[in-house]
Amino acid sequence: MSFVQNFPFFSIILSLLCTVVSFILNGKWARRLTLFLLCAGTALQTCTLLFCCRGNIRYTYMMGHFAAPWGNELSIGILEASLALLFGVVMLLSVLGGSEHVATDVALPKQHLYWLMVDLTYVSLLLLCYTNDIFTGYVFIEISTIAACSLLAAKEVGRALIASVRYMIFALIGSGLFLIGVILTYSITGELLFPQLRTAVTALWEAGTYRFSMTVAIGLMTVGLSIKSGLFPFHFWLPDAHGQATAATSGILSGVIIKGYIVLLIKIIYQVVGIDIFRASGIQNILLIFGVGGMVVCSISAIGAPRLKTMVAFSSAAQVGYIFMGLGLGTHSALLAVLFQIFAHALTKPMLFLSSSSLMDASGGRQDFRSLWGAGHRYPMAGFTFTVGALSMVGIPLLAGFIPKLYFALAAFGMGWRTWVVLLALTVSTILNVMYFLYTTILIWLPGEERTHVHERVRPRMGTVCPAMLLAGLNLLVGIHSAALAALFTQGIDLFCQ
Amino acid sequence: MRDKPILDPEFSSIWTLWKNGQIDLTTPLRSAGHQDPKSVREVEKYRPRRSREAYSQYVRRSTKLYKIAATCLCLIFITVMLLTVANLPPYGDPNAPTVNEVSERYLEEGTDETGAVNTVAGMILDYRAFDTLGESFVLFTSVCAVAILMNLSGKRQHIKHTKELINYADDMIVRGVCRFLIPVILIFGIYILLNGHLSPGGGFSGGAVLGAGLIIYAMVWGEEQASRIFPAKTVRLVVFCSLVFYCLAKSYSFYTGANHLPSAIPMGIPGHILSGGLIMPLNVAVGFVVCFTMYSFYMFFRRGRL
Amino acid sequence: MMTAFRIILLSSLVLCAIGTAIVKKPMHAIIIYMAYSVIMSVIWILLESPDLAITEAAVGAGVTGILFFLTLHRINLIDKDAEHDEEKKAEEEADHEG
Amino acid sequence: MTQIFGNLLSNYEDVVAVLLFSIGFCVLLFSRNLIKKVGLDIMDTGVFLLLASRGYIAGRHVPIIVDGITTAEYYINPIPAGLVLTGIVVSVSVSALMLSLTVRIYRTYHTLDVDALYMMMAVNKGGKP
Repeated sequence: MSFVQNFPFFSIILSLLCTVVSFILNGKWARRLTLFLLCAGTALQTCTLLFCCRGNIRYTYMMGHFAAPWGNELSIGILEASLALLFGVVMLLSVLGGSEHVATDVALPKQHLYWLMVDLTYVSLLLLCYTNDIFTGYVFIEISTIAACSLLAAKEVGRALIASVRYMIFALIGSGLFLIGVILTYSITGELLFPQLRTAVTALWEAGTYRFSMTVAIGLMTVGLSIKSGLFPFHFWLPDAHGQATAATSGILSGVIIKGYIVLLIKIIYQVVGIDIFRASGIQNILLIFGVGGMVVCSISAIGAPRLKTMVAFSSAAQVGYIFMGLGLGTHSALLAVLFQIFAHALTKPMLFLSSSSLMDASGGRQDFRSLWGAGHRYPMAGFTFTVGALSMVGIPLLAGFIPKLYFALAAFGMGWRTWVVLLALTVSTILNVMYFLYTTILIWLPGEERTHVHERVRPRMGTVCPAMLLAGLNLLVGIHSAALAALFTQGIDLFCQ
Repeated sequence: MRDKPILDPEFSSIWTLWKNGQIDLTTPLRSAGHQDPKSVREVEKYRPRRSREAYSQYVRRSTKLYKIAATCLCLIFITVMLLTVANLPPYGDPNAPTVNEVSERYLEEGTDETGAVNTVAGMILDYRAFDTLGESFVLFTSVCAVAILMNLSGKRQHIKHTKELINYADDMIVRGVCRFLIPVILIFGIYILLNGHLSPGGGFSGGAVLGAGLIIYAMVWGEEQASRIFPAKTVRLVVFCSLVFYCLAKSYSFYTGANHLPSAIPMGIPGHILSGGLIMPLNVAVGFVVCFTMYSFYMFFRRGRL
Repeated sequence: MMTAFRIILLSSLVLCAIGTAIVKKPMHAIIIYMAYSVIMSVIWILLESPDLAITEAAVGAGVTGILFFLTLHRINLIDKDAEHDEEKKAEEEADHEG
Repeated sequence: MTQIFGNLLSNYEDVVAVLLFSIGFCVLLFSRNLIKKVGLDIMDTGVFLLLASRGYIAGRHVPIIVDGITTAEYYINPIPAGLVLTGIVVSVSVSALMLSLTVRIYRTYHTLDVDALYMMMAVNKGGKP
């Protein structure tokens, strides 16, 4: 066993220890510790990813002295490592960019707890990527729910509190349903680890016994995770939760946390249930329909949104719709598109939230569209990053947001009625995206300072601007070098879906 | 037409503007240099988008719709779940799918492999120890979350709890009963904690019992007295040390397990109090965490700080 | 005999749950919920899981109940607090600024 | 149909668990009072009862090895008990968090009515952040 194979485990234990140490530090040092942890985690995930790529392997890591059906395990492969790497990088950049807002939004004696929650979010995301055990998945879902809720409530203004209550209720219903799904699966198979579950589920499905319970169990797990990730009919909590938080929290919530649940869902679909049984159970088509519905309905809500951050948050719900549409297609090329969508959205949304907060600062702390008029001239750097993000979300070539749209369209061909649904949804959703994102972009660059009450230019704050710029750079990089990334994902998918 | 502004400030939503054709991008080019003093004044004025009355009517209507939808949802859910239950293995069946090689090994070889007579303790602290580590961190997360929410900072510190209802410590019956009861509860908790690998119980149950004992103490003799015995610093330090010990001990056994190294921890003779390898120290650590978590919940809810 | 006992316990469990759901006053709902937890811990014993019985008795009936009571107590205190109007104003201002 | 009813009767413990979960679910959906979110705990205990009853085997004993009997046929399945233990602890943490949110909201808005809270949030939509 190579020493590098231990690295995911090291990053998990390191983040748990950092969490505990932050508990007795003050806010300043807790922030430094969080930044150190995220950097170290990124380095460790990079090594793991390189190791897996070089050897083209996917391995399981025993947590303890007992092998698969008896003890806990991690499963580590190219997809898992690259997603964990992405989450770490995005969290690092949004935390860096948002820390000035954290300093003003969170009360000083509680800042160390805020950073502690960021550490806990990171460890739960790592576990959601790496877990090979369905019950460990449940425990860390709960950790990420509690941590996300307190990141949101840490702003301590009334609206953030109401938003977090709403978030909490929906998230807890979601995890309750997920837990029932886990229990039903356990009671008809008797296993908790993914590979054993896969064998048992396949055998049961072929034998035809308990088929109804199996379908209900899969359905409950899917519904639970989709409530938590804000799929269309259950997205009511999402705009408020993402729109009310401080900038770093918004970036983390919509950039990575909802993706964490989606990653777990992907693992369940492909490694526990198996895509064939998932298709046969009929849940796939429902996911496709709700995904398409989300793309259209949430975009329309975004157009009607009265405030900038709410609009960006509704756009997150619409982008989650794309991901579920890809899962509803269920082919390998659709999974590739889903991965690209996760990457593109995770790299774009924190940038949009960071630059929205900066634009708000340049508009006297208000975020209605009237006040934002010409904000780009008052804060050119933020205006630039917002423009890049908006163009990427709309799907302009050369930027990351274009790639998943292309792959979704490619994946949709030859799927019968699904082809038309997907192509139509992509077209409609792109047009709607243009309607809100491009108009907002034009609005912030319009001349005519006489229309607002704020006239001074804002001195750019490097702490916020540089991370947003870095995210924009990464966005461009993904958009230009998508072929390399596609090769990596294809290699990973081949290992993942064996 | 010439003086028409690009954006009519009456509207805040771009959609309305776009719908009514009020976005005219050529205006700034044509009217460059012009200033419309009226629009500045209108911008200064803030107007809510919808009035409260109209909105409450809308809410009332959608509440009705929501109730109908929720009733349907509940009925469908109950029906589906009952059908599912009818399609499960029979209750109490010895041949159920859950009785497989996993539980067999836990029962038959658990005592030799983990050193614990209580199979449940052996399972949660050795076989599936990682879940339990996560579980302790759920408690830790939630106590930190409660600290964020309930800790009164700044001006809010001056909330007065003037009207305390009863001073329990003055009541002879309460005081007498508690003098007798609290030591019993604490000793019972410690017993459960230390015998977790031999008899029912363990870190979580014992910690919860101990925490309940501390809460009763704090209720009767007041928070000030309780926090004199357990100052905030001590509580924080104990939780910190227990969690660090838990993390390090478990990561040692995870690391040696994954790399197929022998573990240097002696198992002891099953059934003796000093047996079970790491299980007893881990139970104690978990017990401390749970106990002080419960106690801190109480203190935060009671007076907003530890 | 045992089955009958079991069924009595389970039906009272359901009754308690319904009671918690339909009772108007929060205080009554919490008291019924604590009874519910006690019944639950007896059921754990019948299901041969004494570990769970101890935990449920200490956590469900004890700590959770106390937390609910404390919440109600806090809410009453907030209502009674003479200064609350001023603080409300201050908080609302803070909310509008934030 | 008769078979379904027969199965339901024999799985009475699971039926009760499902009923408890549904009651909790209904409380969450219908009650407007934040304190009534005690439904959440009922929902959780329903789930735990389902899990524990799945692990129960009629006529077998507590999984604590006594008198050197190590045959698996003598004891019930220990796994559900361990999982439920985790679940109970998660449930109490979550309710503590919910309750502290409730207290904070009451301190700010002086109401526990969910609809009123959402309305307050929605009416103020507009310019201010």
